[in-house]
Amino acid sequence: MSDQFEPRLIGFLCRWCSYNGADLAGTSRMKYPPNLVPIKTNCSGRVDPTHIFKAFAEGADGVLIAGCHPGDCHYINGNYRTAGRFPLMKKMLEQLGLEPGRIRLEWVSAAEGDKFARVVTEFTEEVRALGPLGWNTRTPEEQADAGQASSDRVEEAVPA
Amino acid sequence: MPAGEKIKICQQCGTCTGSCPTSSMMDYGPREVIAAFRAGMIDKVVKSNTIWLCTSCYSCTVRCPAGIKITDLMYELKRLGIKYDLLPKDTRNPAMTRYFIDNVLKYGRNHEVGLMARFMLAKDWSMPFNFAGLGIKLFTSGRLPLLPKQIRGKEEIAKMTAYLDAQEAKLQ
Amino acid sequence: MRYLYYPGCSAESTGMAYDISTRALMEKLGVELVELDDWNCCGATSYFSVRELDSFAIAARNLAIAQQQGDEDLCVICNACYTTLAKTNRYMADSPHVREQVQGALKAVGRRYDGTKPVRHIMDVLVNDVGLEAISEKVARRLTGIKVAPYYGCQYSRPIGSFDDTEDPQTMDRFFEALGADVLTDFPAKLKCCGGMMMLTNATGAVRLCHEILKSAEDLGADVIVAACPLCEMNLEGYQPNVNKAYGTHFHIPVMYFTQLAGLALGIDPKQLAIDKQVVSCAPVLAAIPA
Amino acid sequence: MAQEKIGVYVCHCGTNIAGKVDVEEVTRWAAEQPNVAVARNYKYMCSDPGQDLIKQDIKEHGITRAVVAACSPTMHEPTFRKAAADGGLNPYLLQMANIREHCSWVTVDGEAATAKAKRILGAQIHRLPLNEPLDPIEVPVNPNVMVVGGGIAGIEAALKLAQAGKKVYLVERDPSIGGHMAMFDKTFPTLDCAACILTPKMSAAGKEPHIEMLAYSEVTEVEGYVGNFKVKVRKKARYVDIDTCTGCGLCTEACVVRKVPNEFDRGLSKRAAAYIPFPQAVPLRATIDPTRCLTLTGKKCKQPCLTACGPGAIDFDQKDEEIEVEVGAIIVATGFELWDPTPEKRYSYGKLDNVLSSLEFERISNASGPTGGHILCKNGEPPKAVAILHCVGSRDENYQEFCSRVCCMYSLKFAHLIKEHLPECEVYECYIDMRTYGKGYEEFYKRLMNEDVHFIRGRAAEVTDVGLSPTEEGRLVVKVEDTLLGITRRLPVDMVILSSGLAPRSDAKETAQTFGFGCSANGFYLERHPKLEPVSTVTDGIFIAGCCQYPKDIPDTVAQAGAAAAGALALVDNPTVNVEPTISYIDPEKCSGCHICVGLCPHAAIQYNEEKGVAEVITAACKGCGVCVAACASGVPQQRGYLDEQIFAEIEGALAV
Repeated sequence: MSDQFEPRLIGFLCRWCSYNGADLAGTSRMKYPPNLVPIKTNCSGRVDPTHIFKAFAEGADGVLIAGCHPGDCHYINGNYRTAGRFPLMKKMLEQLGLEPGRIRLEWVSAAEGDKFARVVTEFTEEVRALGPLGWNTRTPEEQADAGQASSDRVEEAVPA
Repeated sequence: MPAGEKIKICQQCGTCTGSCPTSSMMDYGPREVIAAFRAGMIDKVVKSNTIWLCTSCYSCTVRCPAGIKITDLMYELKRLGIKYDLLPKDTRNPAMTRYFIDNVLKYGRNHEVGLMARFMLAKDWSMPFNFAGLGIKLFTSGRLPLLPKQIRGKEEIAKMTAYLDAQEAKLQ
Repeated sequence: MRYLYYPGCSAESTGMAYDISTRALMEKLGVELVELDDWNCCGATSYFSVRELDSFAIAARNLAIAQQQGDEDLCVICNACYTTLAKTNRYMADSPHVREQVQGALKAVGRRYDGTKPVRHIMDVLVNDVGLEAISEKVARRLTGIKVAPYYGCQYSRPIGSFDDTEDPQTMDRFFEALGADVLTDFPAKLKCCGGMMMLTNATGAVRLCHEILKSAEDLGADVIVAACPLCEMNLEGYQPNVNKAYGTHFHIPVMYFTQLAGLALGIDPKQLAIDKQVVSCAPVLAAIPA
Repeated sequence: MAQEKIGVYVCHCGTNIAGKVDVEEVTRWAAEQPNVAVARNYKYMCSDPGQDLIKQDIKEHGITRAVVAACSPTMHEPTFRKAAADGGLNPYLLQMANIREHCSWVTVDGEAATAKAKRILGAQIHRLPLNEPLDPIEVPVNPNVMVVGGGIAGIEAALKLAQAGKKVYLVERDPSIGGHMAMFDKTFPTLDCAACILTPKMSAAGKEPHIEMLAYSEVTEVEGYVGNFKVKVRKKARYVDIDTCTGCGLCTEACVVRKVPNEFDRGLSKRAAAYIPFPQAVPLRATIDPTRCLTLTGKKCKQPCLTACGPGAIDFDQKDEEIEVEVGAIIVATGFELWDPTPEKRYSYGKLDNVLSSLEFERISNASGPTGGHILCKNGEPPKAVAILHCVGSRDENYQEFCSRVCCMYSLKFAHLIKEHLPECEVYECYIDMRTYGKGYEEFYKRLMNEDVHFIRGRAAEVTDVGLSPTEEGRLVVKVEDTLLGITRRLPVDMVILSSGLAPRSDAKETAQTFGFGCSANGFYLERHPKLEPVSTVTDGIFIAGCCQYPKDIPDTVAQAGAAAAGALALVDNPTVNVEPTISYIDPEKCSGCHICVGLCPHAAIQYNEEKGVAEVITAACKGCGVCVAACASGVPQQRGYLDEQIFAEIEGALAV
C-alpha cells in the first residue's frame, strides 16, 4: 500500500436490508476498500445524532448510514424517520465545521451487494479527497471554513 | 471505445447478423466479427469486406441483448483497417471515406459533386456511365452545384485534428 | 418560436429541396429558423471511421457555435446529421474521456462547449413543439385520399430513440394524419435501410435494399413516399431506374421530402417548395391533392 | 463494572478467512485487549470441536463473555449462542464479529484485511462488558396458517398443512383457484395432461374441511409478528351468494353481455359478464363482472340472469367485505406473470395475426380452449409451418436479463404437440442455448430431434409479413441467423409462437412490502438464503413458494410448496415461539411524558399512561426498531441489546485500532 491517506469510516447498517446487502457483497466476492467498519443496528431509524458525533469524536473521518429503500422498511417506516432526520444532522455537523461530504445516507437492499460495494468505494474515495478530519487540531476559523466551502458542492448529494 | 468491454458478454445469439440489412453480402456477419475479435483474430475480419458494408443503420445496436454498440465497433474496425493499412482489395468504401474527409478538411463542408467525381474517376471508370442518367437530371435541376462552399473557420477543423493527434501521441 | 438551424452539407446540393421546403414550411407555421453561423460538416458516418474523437470534435464545433449563438434548441433536418450531433452530446455526457478530449480540441481553436445544447430533429420540433393541432388548423389543402408511405430511414430514431421508437416510429404517421393524408401506417419498410453511402461503393447491394422498400410501398398502393433524410430521398428516388433494370420492375413512385408534401398541404406554392427539383415527377401527386 | 473475562475465538473458516486475514496475528492482538482472558483460533469454529472450545473455556477458565470472529451473524449467531447457553452462559453475552462477508471476502490486500478484522473484532470486544444477560421472550403461537395464492404452489402447501390437521386460509385473487397450471394443455416432459393432474388437487382443496377458501379475495394488510399475524382480507363482491349458487351456469347462458374477452383463454375467446372462468373451477361458482355487467355499470338491463337463477343466488347489492384473520404463519405463493412481448416490437406481437404468446398457444392446443384443441391459424386453417422463438424478453439487457428456465422445455413441448396434431407441419425452434437441465428433459429434447423438428441456433431478428418471393407471400417470415451455418435465413411460416420468459407479477413490489420482505434485483421475492433457506424470508413466520421466488417448473414448484408447508408446520405445531428480546423499554422515573415517541412508533407499541404521565412500551407489540430511542430528546427509551453505551463502545472499539 502506498502512504496515501486512509480514511477511517464507520457504517451504520440496518440489520434487514443493508447488513444483508453487505453480506451479499461478501458472498459474491465483490471487492471494495477496507476503510469502513460496519456497526449493526436493527433499523436505520435507531441511529441517532449522538452516535454520529461519537464516531467523529473518536476519530472517524466519515460516517455512512445505510437502510432499506423507502417502502421496504422492516419496521414499516423507520427509514423515513432516518431520511427526515438526516438533513438536520448534516446541518448540525456543518455548523460544527464539518464538511457535509463526510456523512452519507444510502438505501441498500439485501439484494444490492453490488451497490453496497460501490457506495463504500465511492465514499472512501470522497472522504480520502477531503483529507483527515482533524476535529481537534483545527482552529475554529478553519472549521468554519471547511463547513462553508464544501456545503455548496455536496448539497446535491442529499438523497431526496 | 465507450462501453467497449461489453463484447465480453456477447452470447453469439445472432440477432445482429439477422437484423443487418447487408449481412448477406458480408464475408463475416457482425456476430462473427465479435467472435473473431474475442478470439484474437481481428486481422481476419478487418481485411474482409464486412466492416465496409456497414451502412450505420444501427439495427444491430438497438437490438443487441448484451447492449453492445456494434455500429461503434464497426467504426473501430474501420479505423484499425485504415491505420494499419489492412484493407480489402476490392472494396471501394475506404477510398470514399478518405475523399470525404479530405473534403471536410479542405472546405469544412462536404462537396458532393467533388466527392463523387473524385471517387468515380479514381476508383471506377465505368460508374459515371451507370449513373449518367441520374447525374444529368440532378445537374439540370440544379441539385449538383459545381463549386464547393467553404466555411470561414475551415482551418479550425485541421487544428482540432492536430490537437487530438498530439493528445493521442501523448497517451502512447 | 425560434430555433437555431443546421441545414447540413446535402442542403447545398442534392438535398437543397429539403432545405428550401423546410424554410418555406417553417415560415408558414410562424417558426423562425436562424441558420447556424459558419457551420461545418457534422462528420457524418465517414468521420467515425478515422478517429472517434475527431468525429465528436468536428460535430461539437457546431454545438459550440450553437451554444454561443443563442439559447434556442438546435433544429436539424438530415437524419445523419441529427444522429451524429445528438450522439456527440450523448457520448460527451457518458464518457469523461470523450468530454475532456473534445473540450480540449475546441479550446485549441478558442471555442467552448458544455455539452448541453439540445439537438432536435425537425419532426420532433413539428410534432412536439408546434403541435399537430396547430398544424392541422393551418391546412389549406387537405391531403385527403393521398396514400402516403412514411419512410423514416435508419438514423431517424436509431440508435438514440429520444423522440420516437427505435423499432416502430410513429411521429411521421401522426404528422401526415394531421394533414388529412391516407397514411400507410403499417408501411413495413418504414425503417429499412436504403443502403446509404453504399450506393456509390456497392451499388448492387444498395439497389437490392432500395428494391425492398420500393416494392413494399408499391404493394400497399402508395401514391408518394415521404422521406426525412437527403440520402434516403436521393437513393429511393434517383435509383429507381437502376432498380427497375436489376429487378425487371417498373417503379415510378414519386418521392418527396416530407416538408415538401406538408408545404403543399399548407397551401405553399410548389415552386417555393422546389418540387420541380424532384427526379421522379410529382405531377400526379400535385394533381391528386384536392383544391 | 466488575472485571469481565472475555473469550475470543477467531475462525479460519478453512481458507475463507485465513487465506486473507492473518488469524494468528489477530488472535495475538486480541489476547492483549482489555478484559480478554482467552484468545484462540480454530479451523472451523462452527464444528462441534469448535463449539466445544467455548463451552470448555466457560467451565475451565470461567469466561463471562465471548466473541466469535467468523462469518455473518445471520449464518451462525444462533449456533454459537446456543453453544454458549449449553456451556452455561447467557446467550446474549456472546457476540459475533463478521470478518468473512465484511472483511476477508471483500478485501484485496491481506494486510489491510487483517487490520480491518482487528477493528471489527475490537468493536465487539469493547461492547461485550456492557452486554446484559437477556431472556428470549416466549410468545404463544396461533396454530392456523394462511396461504396466499391458489396456483399449484398454494394448493399443494395448503393441502399438506391441512393433512397435518392445521386450519388453512387459502386466499386467491381470481374467482377460482388453479393459477397458470390450469391453463396449460400438457406438461413437459412426461406430457401428462395438466388438468388431469391438477384438478384432483383443486377439488381436494375445495372439499378439505381444514381449508377455508377465500377465493376472489385479496390481502390488504398484515400486522403482527411470528406466530401472531393479523391479516386483513378484502373479499370482493361476486354479486352471487357463494353458499346458494350451485354453479349450474344458467346465469351465464342468460347474460346478455357476451363479448367480454375471456381472461382464461388469454382473450382468444369471449365470455359473458356473468361467468364461471372454466369448467373445473373451484369453487364452482358464478361471478358477475362488475366492470361489464349492465346493471352494475348503471345501464339498463332486463336482468335475465335473475330469472334464470333457480336458487336465487344473484345479489346485486353485495358489497366488498373486509375480514380479519389471525394466523401463526403465512405462505406467500403469488406466482408470476408471462412477460408481455408487446414492447419487443420487431416480433410484431399484437400487430400481425398468428403471432402468439406462449400462453395463447397453450390455450389453442388445449381441448377446452377456444379452438377445441385444434391448432389453427386465425383464418381457421391449420398452419403448414410454425416457428417457435426462444428467449423473448429473456437474457436481454433491454428487458429481463435472467433466464426463465422453463421456456426451452415448454417450447419443445409445443413442437411436440404441433407434430402430434399436424405431422406434416414444419416446426422451427430458434434458440440461443437449449437448456434442458431437469429429470427426463434431455431425453425429451432428443425425442424432438427424432420428430424432425428443425433446430436453428440463433435468436430471431424479426417477424414480418413482407414476402419477397412467392413462397413468402401472404405468410409470416421469420428472419434469423442460423449461427451454426453463418447464414441469415428467412423462414416462411403461418404461425409464430413467442416463448416469453416468466416475469415477476407487476405488483410484486407492493405485495412484498405488504408482507414485510424484499425483492431481488430481478423483481422476484427475496429468500432468506439462496441455498439453505430458499423458502424463508427475512420476516420470521412468512414463507414463499413457487414462481414468485424465481421462475421454476412444476416439479420444483411442488417441492418448494412442500418445503414451505414444512417450515410453517414446524412453527405452528409448537404452542410457543421465542422472539428476540432486543426491544425497547422506558424508565418511568426519567420520562417527562412529552409524547414524541408515542406518535413515532411504527407499531403503535408505545402508549401514554395518563395516570402516571409517562409513556410505556407494550412488550408484546414492540418489534425492536429503536426509532423511539433515537427520537427521544432526553434519551429515555432504551433498546435492550442496542443500548446507546453499547453502540458507543462499538464505535470506540472500531476506531481504537
